[in-house]
Amino acid sequence: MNLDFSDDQKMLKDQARKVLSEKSPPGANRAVLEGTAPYDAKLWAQVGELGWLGCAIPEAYGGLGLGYLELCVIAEELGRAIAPVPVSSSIYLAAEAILRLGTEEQKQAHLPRLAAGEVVGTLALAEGVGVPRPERLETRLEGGRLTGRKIAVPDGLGAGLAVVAAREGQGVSIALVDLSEKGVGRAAERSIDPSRKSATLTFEGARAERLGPAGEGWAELQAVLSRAAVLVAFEQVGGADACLAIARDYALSRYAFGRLIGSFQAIKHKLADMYTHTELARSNAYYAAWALSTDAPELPLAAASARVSASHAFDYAAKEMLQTLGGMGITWEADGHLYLRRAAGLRLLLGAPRGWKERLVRELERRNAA
Amino acid sequence: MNLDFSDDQKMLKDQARKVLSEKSPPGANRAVLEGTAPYDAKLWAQVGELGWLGCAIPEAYGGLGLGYLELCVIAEELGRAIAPVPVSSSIYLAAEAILRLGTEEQKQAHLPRLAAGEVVGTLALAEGVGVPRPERLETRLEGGRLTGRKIAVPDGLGAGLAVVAAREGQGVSIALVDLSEKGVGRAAERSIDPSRKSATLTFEGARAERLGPAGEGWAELQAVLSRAAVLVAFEQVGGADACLAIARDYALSRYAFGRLIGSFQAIKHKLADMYTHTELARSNAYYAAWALSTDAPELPLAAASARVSASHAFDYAAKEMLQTLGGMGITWEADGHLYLRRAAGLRLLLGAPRGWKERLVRELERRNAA
Amino acid sequence: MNFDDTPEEAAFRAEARDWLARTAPKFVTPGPDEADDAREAAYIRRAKAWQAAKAEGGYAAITWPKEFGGRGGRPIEQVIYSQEERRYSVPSGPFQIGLGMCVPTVMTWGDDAARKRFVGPAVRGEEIWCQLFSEPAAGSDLAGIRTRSEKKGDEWIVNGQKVWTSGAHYSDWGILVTRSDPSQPKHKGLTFFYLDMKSPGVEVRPIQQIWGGANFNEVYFNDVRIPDSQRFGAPGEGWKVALTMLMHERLAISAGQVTTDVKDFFELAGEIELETGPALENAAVREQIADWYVRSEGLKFTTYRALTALSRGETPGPEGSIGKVVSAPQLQALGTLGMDLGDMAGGLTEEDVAPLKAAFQRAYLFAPGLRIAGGTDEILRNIVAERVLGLPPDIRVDKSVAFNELPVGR
Amino acid sequence: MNFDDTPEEAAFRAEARDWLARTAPKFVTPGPDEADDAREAAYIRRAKAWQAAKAEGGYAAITWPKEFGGRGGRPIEQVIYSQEERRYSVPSGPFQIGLGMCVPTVMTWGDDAARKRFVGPAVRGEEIWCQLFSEPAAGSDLAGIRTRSEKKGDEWIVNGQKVWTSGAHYSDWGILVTRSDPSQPKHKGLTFFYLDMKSPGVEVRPIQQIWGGANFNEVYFNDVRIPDSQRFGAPGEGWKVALTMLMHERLAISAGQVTTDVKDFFELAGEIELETGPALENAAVREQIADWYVRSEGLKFTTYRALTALSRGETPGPEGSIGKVVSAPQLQALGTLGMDLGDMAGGLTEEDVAPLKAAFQRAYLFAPGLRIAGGTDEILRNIVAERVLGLPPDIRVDKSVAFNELPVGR
Repeated sequence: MNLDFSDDQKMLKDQARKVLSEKSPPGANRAVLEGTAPYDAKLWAQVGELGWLGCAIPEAYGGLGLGYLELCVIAEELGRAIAPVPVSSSIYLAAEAILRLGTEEQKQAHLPRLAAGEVVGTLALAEGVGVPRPERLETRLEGGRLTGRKIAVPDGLGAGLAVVAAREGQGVSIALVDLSEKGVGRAAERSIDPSRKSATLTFEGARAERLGPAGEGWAELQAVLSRAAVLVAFEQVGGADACLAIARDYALSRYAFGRLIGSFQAIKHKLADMYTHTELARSNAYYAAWALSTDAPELPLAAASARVSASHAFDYAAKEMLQTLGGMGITWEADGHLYLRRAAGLRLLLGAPRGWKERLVRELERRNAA
Repeated sequence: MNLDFSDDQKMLKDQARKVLSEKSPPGANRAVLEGTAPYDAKLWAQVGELGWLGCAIPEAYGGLGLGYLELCVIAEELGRAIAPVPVSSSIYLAAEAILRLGTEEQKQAHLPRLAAGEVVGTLALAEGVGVPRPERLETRLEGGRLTGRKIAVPDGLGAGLAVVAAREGQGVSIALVDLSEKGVGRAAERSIDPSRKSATLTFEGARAERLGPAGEGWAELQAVLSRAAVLVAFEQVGGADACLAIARDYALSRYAFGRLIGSFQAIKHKLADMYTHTELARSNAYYAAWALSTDAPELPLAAASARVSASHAFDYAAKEMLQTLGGMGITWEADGHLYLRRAAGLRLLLGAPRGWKERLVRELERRNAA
Repeated sequence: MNFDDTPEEAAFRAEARDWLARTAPKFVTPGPDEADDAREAAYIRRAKAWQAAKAEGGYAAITWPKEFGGRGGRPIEQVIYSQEERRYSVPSGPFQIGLGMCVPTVMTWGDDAARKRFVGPAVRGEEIWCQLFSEPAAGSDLAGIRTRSEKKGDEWIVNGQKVWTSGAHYSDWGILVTRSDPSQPKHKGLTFFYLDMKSPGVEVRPIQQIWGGANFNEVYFNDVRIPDSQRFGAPGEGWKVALTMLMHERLAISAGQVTTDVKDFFELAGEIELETGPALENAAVREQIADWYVRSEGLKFTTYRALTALSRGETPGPEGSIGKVVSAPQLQALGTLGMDLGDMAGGLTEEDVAPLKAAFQRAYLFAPGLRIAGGTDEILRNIVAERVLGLPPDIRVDKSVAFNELPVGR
Repeated sequence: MNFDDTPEEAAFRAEARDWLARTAPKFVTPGPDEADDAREAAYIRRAKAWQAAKAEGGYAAITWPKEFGGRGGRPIEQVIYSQEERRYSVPSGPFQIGLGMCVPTVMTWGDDAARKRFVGPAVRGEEIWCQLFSEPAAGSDLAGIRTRSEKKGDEWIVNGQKVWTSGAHYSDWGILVTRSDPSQPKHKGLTFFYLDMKSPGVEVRPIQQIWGGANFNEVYFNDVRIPDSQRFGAPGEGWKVALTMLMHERLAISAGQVTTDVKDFFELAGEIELETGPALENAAVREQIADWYVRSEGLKFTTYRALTALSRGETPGPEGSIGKVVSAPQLQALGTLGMDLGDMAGGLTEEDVAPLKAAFQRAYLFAPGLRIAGGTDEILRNIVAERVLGLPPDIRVDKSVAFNELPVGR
């Protein structure tokens, strides 16, 4: 039985934590949140230099080729630090899509730049509010030209390369677009978590290459989302853990009625519940990490479980952390809301939990039928 | 604004409470629960003598003709006393069905006996586990003869008269059967709340009269269930209130760690939540009582709201009352489980909350469309 | 049972409705943009004029005795008037705290001169009041305030900081609780004052909240001088004053609840598509709507029950204390699940994209404050448990200890 | 990461599996019908024989030192053995408390003579032990026990009542905590003993539980005489003994968790019809399944993480303490919602009608006890808060007061 990270992986994690506690304090998140920059460029450069972006990208394509477990521990620390950098969009989504679906040429062309952080990638799927469905996509890929409009593109304001879901013929294909091409428009969007800036992207016959076979992109997209769900779950677990630590610190330093507020059962039990939800999420995430790292057939089920569990844990932890902080928590100048916003951002990033619960049960049915 | 009972109604309620606290202590429930009698015959006789059964039955049919608000306050007290008598089956269901659907002759024949408690009525609908649906009923009414099998008939073990849903032609009719007729079989059932004994009824060509028009019984049945839901909600509110009182008394007399357990926030907040759920349920029940007593078009929506709210309140109150009682609560000889069982019994009596939530939203959609 | 007015109530309602129809439209406001000083100043001017008109019409303080500019009316009449006034978007906000809490305190604890000086101008909208109570280290534990007052001759010198003071920046007068003797146990060393908000040494700074609003303030006191004649109650006896004031606050807050709006969610669910089809056809969405609906309706009819008591001339029971502890967490859930329906695009706050002009995103950011203000979820459960159910108070370790010997943190 | 045994673990597992395959089938039992005395007696005989066989095979006390009849094995080996044993329905229950809690206490606190006399017979299944701890007035507050012991010469006279004693009716020996000095504060006046359960004056009465089981007992003591030589620890120092015993209990209980079974609900939902069609097609049912599934899986993998630590020779972290506080309320919800799927017929407990032989109805009645036994939901949250998160203990008012001056109720 070995459901834990190795000593080397734990060392990498400690190192990441140390680096981020210095380079990505809450103030770094706030600076992006309150500013107009799409992300923290300096932190992004450092993250690239440390090799974290290329952690799970093979050496042949400019990565370190360490593996997904290593990327998981880094994700947890990025989540804990609510780091204002586009790792999830660029690595978990764009690089993964290229790695899985790209031709050798495409991999050679794009992965080294993504691994080095020279370009930010993203995945553009939603075209409106509601759950995207293949038959309702209006963006079209025709003859290597992309036309349509995508909203809420994560980290879209700073991205240079987009993986885009588009109709082609009767099916859905995945297009790869250099966002500096002619015919690409970009508009900043306001959102619940401005510490990573999404954007609306418009394509008017923009040049695009196809990633993977024509018309069969939807299932592949789901596979990419599943893989990303595991990594985002680690970010969420890290975020939840950070909220618990903040609430605990406050409960151990704030007095009311002559006692530490952490001595009141209402607070103690609240924090115990935060701990419980977070530990359950962590355990589910570990299992999903195993499935991701071994490409196990259990991956879709494990990823959905991890995402549902971690989305709930971070949501609960962020809200009850604010509640523990009392009036302090609801001021703009205190840091609590940065976590509340990130919790919402990550919860929605790959689609809301409702859809993942549906996937989960579908996987259970499939397993049962087998 | 007048969303409260009148002074007269409150007096009736106080009187009912006094009578029941004497005649229907928890021991009365336990005697039926542990015994083989279908209900507490002595209490039933008293309830009949007091006129409670005929409360909302017109004087022309042997009732007192007071009205539904009066029946609501009595229902609350029956619920508080977890009275082991078949009032809900006989009055809220059977008498209501006859009152709404019966011919003048049928009313004259049956209502006076139901009002006096000379016969116990019931409504037989379910034929298996799961939600009954008209197209799946197998019990048939043909040429005045009933054939089929009904399970979980509430108070079925002691009933003498049954209102039975049955297929007739392409539709569903409602049949009225004297259970002493030839061709009627009856088998006792074990259930979660044996303080009112359900039964399986089998009909093998038993003589039956139709109640209301042929083939149009399903919608009428829903209307009867809606009306009953209001009255059962009052029983549930009474039951929840009783649980809160038991938990409160215990919290104010049990010491742990040198303090009354009622001084611990975990217990205080639990009881505050019990109170909150119960007050919300009470308020919803009051509104539904208004709708019932005035036959308002809002009745289906109000009844569904009252049922959903009250089922939740009693469920929560019963469970957390047991939790407050600790080890004491889980012994057979303590009374806690009598309430837990009744909570389950009433929750399922008219069908589980899930179906009522569906009705509620359907009514909202209807209102919105109008 | 019915939902009708009594004949007297109906007459009063007709009269108020008529007066409002004639008067209110002149004062209707698009609401303050509080980030914009100029617009706020205009809003305050409009609010003062509206209050003057209400005083003129006899609706400024319906339940107050006539000698104080009131109408000597019944509480149910105040409710009826408020129901009718709510049909117009009139600027009543700036006077709620003054007329709801501060001036009643003046009436109870002030001398004749103070009553004469302040009640009239407040009722007529000439002066706005604020309440200087909460502090950074005294939120749920209100008696834990640290703002110091020291007597020098006929004056008191005040130093310290208040927080969460609504409207401090446009108020003329404030009611202030201070600690005059830290060597006494916490409830014994408090002293109450009122003061001119333009007094030298008073500094008001707005607090920006996480949902963007800034209607609260921090108020700093640097050697502020207050004449002893502006003291309420005896020195050290301020807790008694506080208790009457808190009683007024509780009434005011339970009257001013935000109602969570399941209708918004219902509407959204009718418009939006999930993977499995329209959201409103999804059984989980439907059950969620039903659960919220029965809670919202339960609260509404709980209010109706309280109004019934008022209408009968009775005092409403303690049911009202459950309102916010139900509605605030429900608003929070509404916010989250409303965003969820938007799925990947659910986090957008652009009003032309986010359904209902981003109402759910706003709820997500506003609800945490609602769970805190006017009593946290936890304090409200304590109140229900203690005042309604009669359970024992929490064990108190701070009752008989000198205030300056109590442990302090942040 | 993987879910494999290390080579050493695999070797041990193979060996245990082989031994079990050869030995266990002879002892397999249909399980006790505890309402039936004759069947229980047969069950106990089978259990003793099985324990003897385990001792013979070297699996009776895997982690104990060889000198005590153990194998000197690693904790992970105990886990592996238990996993393998669980494949057979063998009668291990009656020895869990004795070997898990009582005999370890004998080993820690008894003298050489006691160890020599008791450890061997317990390991070999010749003697069964029970733990006489809880009392009607001492549940969550274990130190609140009132059973009196008074020293007379070389003996102690014991009077009082214990409750929730598993297996008292078939136990040979019991470990007993008493109050020897009520004038001391509650943790100071306790004294521990062991005693022959056939001692004159010991009376055992079964407690019927609400789900029908009766595996617990009340035990009454009427002038029971216990030799002073059967005392553990110094008089008045019993709390120290209790703490070591409670530590063993916690380990035993967290190992013996009931797993809530969302699979049962999934299966039921696949069979049952709702108004809107098959239950498993209902989105609300599906979300409920997903929510339960991720919690059950979360607990399972939390256990795997603890096993990983054991396998590495480390001590598992505090994660294990979350198990029951998650699984017990979930079992309760499963019971209710499983019955709900049956709708109007959901309350039937007839095993031929109620799905899964009335498993949901049983869960509904069993879960309340699970939320209490071995630490209530509330106590477990306190434990997580204090031991895992390091939050302060509750304010204690009973620490320095003489026990007989503490307030009493029921």
